[in-house]
Amino acid sequence: MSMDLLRRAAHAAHDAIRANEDRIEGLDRAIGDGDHYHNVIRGAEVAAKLADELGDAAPDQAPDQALKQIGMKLLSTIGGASGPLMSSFFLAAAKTPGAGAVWDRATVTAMVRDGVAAIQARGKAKQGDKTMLDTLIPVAEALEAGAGDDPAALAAKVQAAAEAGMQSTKDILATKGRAAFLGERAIGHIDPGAMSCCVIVTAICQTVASGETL
Amino acid sequence: MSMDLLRRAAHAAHDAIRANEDRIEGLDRAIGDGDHYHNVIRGAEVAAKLADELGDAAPDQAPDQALKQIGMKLLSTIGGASGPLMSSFFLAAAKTPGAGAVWDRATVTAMVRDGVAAIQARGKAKQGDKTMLDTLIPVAEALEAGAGDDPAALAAKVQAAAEAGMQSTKDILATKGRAAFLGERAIGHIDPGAMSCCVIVTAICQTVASGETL
Amino acid sequence: MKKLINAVGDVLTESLRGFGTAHADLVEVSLDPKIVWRRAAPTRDKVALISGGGSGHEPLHAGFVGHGMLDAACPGEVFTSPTPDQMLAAAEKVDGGAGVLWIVKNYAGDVMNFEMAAEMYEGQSASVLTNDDVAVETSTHSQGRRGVAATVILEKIVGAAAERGDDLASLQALGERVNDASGSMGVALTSCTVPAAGKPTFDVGADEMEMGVGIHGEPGRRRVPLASADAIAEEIVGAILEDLKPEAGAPLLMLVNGMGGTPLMELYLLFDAAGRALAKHDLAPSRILVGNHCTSLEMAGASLTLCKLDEEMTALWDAPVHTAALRWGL
Amino acid sequence: MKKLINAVGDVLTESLRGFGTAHADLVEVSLDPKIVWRRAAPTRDKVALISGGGSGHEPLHAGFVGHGMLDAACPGEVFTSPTPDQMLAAAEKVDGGAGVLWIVKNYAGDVMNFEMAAEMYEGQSASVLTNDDVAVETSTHSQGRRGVAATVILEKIVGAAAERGDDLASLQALGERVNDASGSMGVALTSCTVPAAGKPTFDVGADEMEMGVGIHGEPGRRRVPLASADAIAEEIVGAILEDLKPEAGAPLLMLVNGMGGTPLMELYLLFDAAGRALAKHDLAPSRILVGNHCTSLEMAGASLTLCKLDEEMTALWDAPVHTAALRWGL
Ligand SMILES: Nc1ncnc2c1ncn2[C@@H]1O[C@H](COP(=O)(O)OP(=O)(O)O)[C@@H](O)[C@H]1O
Ligand SMILES: Nc1ncnc2c1ncn2[C@@H]1O[C@H](COP(=O)(O)OP(=O)(O)O)[C@@H](O)[C@H]1O
Ligand SMILES: [Mg+2]
Ligand SMILES: [Mg+2]
Ligand SMILES: [Mg+2]
Ligand SMILES: [Mg+2]
Repeated sequence: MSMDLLRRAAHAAHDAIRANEDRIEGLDRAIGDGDHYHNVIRGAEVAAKLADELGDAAPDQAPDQALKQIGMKLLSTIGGASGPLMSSFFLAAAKTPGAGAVWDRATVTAMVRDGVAAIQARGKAKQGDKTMLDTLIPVAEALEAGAGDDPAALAAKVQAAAEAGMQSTKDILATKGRAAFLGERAIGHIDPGAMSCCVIVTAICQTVASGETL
Repeated sequence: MSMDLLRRAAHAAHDAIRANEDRIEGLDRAIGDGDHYHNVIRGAEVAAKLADELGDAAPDQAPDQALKQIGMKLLSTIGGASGPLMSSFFLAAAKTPGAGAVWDRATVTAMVRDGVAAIQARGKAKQGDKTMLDTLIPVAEALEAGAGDDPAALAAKVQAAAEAGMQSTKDILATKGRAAFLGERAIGHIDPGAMSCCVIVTAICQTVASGETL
Repeated sequence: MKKLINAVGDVLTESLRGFGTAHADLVEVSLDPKIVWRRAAPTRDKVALISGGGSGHEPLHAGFVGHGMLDAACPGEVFTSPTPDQMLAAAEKVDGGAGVLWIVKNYAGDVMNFEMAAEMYEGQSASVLTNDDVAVETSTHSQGRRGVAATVILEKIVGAAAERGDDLASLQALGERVNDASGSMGVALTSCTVPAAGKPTFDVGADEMEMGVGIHGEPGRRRVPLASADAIAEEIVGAILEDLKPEAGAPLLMLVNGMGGTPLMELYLLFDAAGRALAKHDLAPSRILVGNHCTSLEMAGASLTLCKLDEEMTALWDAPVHTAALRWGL
Repeated sequence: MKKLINAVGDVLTESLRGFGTAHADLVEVSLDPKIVWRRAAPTRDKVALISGGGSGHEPLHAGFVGHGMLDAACPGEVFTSPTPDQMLAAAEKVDGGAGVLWIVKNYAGDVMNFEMAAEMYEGQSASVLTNDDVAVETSTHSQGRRGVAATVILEKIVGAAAERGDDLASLQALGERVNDASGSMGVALTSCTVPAAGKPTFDVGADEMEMGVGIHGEPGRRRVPLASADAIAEEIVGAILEDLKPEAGAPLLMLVNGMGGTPLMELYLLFDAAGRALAKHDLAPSRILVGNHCTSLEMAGASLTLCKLDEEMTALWDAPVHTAALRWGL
């Protein structure tokens, strides 16, 4: 069950990133160095492929092992700033207590919390620094806050949190990452990592909302 | 008198080249390497300046000495293919009259003949090779043919010969100079050296026609 | 996009393979993971210098692998930090028992990937960061300055010290000394095109330039009207001197670095202008390097770097070096 | 026009002065007339090698002045042959009593200016012409082929022979041998802008390239659709081999030469492609040089040169050289 969710989530993320190529790519050209889309799609591709392989080989494997393998694969595939950060998310989530068992709502919520904390630990950024964390911290909070909601309502809330977090990066200075070098010139552009994370979160929410009983 | 003619001819040539910058420049960009205008204007500038200096210093100096000095100056100033060729014209023409001869019509005609022959000797090109010679050989011939005409009529004939010669380079292959490397692609463009020589000849003809009693 | 390439996905592999063949006397190359290391590695009891970063800055870093500079280089995707597995594989090839010094340009991606590699590496290692770009004002953010062309100087000087047998801690300290003594600033006349993106990273008008640009085709701090080489040199030299504050007459290494699309004729002209700009401050370069060393794909533009030399640094700069891109005394 | 320059009329002077300062250990520079010569010149009883040509091809020729290559170089205006007075002044500086060998690229202007200098020179001299560009079909005209990047190879090999004491006639013969053994062809992805002209010499569409281009921003023989590095390498290698007809397995020097605006990443990739193209003919390079050596201002593009080496030529290629742009063994 968890393995299957992981697999569908990976594919949903992959498809969504690809569908948003122009938006993501353009943002990193504007306030970064133009590679973010290519880094993330490279990661999404190997993650989807690896999830398939793992799912086929051992459909009942403990999902924390799969998460760890995906994390390591992302680490050696993405590169740049997003590689270690996204990888850290998976490596940390794999260690969250219960991640090896069947994933219930509480476990997933804890995994996201731990994953986001790992990104913070690795990149030493905080909310408002104009990074992917501006999308991910509100997502983690929305998951905790919506503990009692039905899946569709929760998905909608999480999606809204991601969207709002992503939008919040638009009109602020960057204090971490490449965009920080631009000073004032970064204002008016959404952070590319915040955008790609929002796209991924939204895709996963839709997967969940469309019938998944988490 | 001759020194004065030389001086006015040099200035007329200089002014005319400058006035035709775009046409000359564009042609060498199209079928050469883009420097012909700059080479010729550099030469015209030093020639006009040197003619002034020589004229001021010794208004009655034998003009063959002046021609020789101008030829040497052009040799160290123009460079490229046109430098040695144009310089050869002056160095040869300086030798034509014999020491101290008067510049009458016959002398000038012989000087042009010898100058053009020197260009041929140096560059080993013949009429129809799509070079400056396609302008200059007809000019030399027109001078000889018009030996009996009055100055204005002669000037008109020489000018027409230059113009026709220059135009004749348009629809032929180049077999000498840089344009030769282009093969068929040179067809449809007038040769830049043929153009600049036509501009100079025309300017000098107009100087002569406007009252000079050669 | 106009590039001499085949499929976009094969650019790095094919270019690296070509580099390996062209310099087979000096280096070995692995294509997966991508690493370039000295043919003679490991050098027993010598600290191994490993650098790396996104590709597109050639000859940095692979062109500086060889005697007297790096032991290995890890090229990432274009403008994308390499990954820890590359760094670990490189360390395994070149660690001669005296440990590894990671030389890292200060970008979030490079820092984090090298950090993870260092955490995972079982041998001894230390790292040194370059952050010489004075165009970046540090006050507004916590990212710190970018590492740019001074990285070449650091790799040369620390490389020479490693060759003479300095230990890991001394090399790290020396690296920090070189970095602290260096400042750089760049200008771009055109943008550049990341192969995978297929279009220029930024647009810049025919009469404009980007002042304070980095080496990733990222926009600079200011878009300004195109200026003369003299004006550019004065602005850049002024900014660097304000940062480095050398004493009048102090020995300085000057690096005039092309961004990839600017011909030597202009680089020497800019060097001439920079010399005049320096002279106004009663300074003159005691060591000089002019050329394409830390580039940004095919970008037209250049950067100036000054490094305050002491006697030891001068001697280490002069020491023999034999790499694909820098060679003397051997 | 986007260039790192001051006044257009000062480009050459300032660039040359910068070159002279940057390489003051190697060369002396005169700005009027413009010449660059070895600091140690003249070398007694050694034939002096003098080359020259229009500027805009840097590092050719000034970058190749030094031990084992040229004794002097005469830079003309951009893309304009230098003048006889420069050549005579250079000869006076470097003729060590064994005569002067003029190394001339086959262009009408270069040929005539060097010819006039030779006629005016009172010492002993001889000349050797390079005409390696196989893109130019000789059948239609009497101009002959252009001299391009093989000039670098000739200057290196003949320079090494001069250093070992060969006499003028032998050096001229060797030069002709190197030239006859060499073929080149180039491709341009963009045009270039002569500073005085201020606009690109030709226009080329975003999906087009010029095949068989020279080194003066002159249009090539054919405007063709942009092609892959593999297709370009195959066409060029095919054209050169058709001209040189080397036996399978014959030792070859391959020079992958950038036109000025193409980054090293692409040059190494093109070298990789050229290696594959050669392999189809059972050939492989025995000596390799990749880089910007004979450029065309900031043009994007590259040329390939092959030179059939014999044992003597190989040894002379390998001999020590110490110039601004090429250095090994010293
Ligand atoms: N220290 C950091 N903490 C969190 N996120 C960061 C940090 N630095 C960069 N990022 C994120 O990484 C994104 C850029 O990723 P990417 O373009 O793949 O790498 P690079 O910046 O190395 O080119 C930024 O948009 C930002 O969201
Ligand atoms: N062998 C030759 N004989 C006569 N004229 C020539 C010859 N070669 C070139 N030219 C002339 O020189 C002109 C080009 O001069 P220029 O552009 O100044 O020199 P370059 O070709 O060296 O750049 C050509 O247009 C042609 O008229
Ligand atoms: Mg990026
Ligand atoms: Mg020309
Ligand atoms: Mg990047
Ligand atoms: Mg020319």
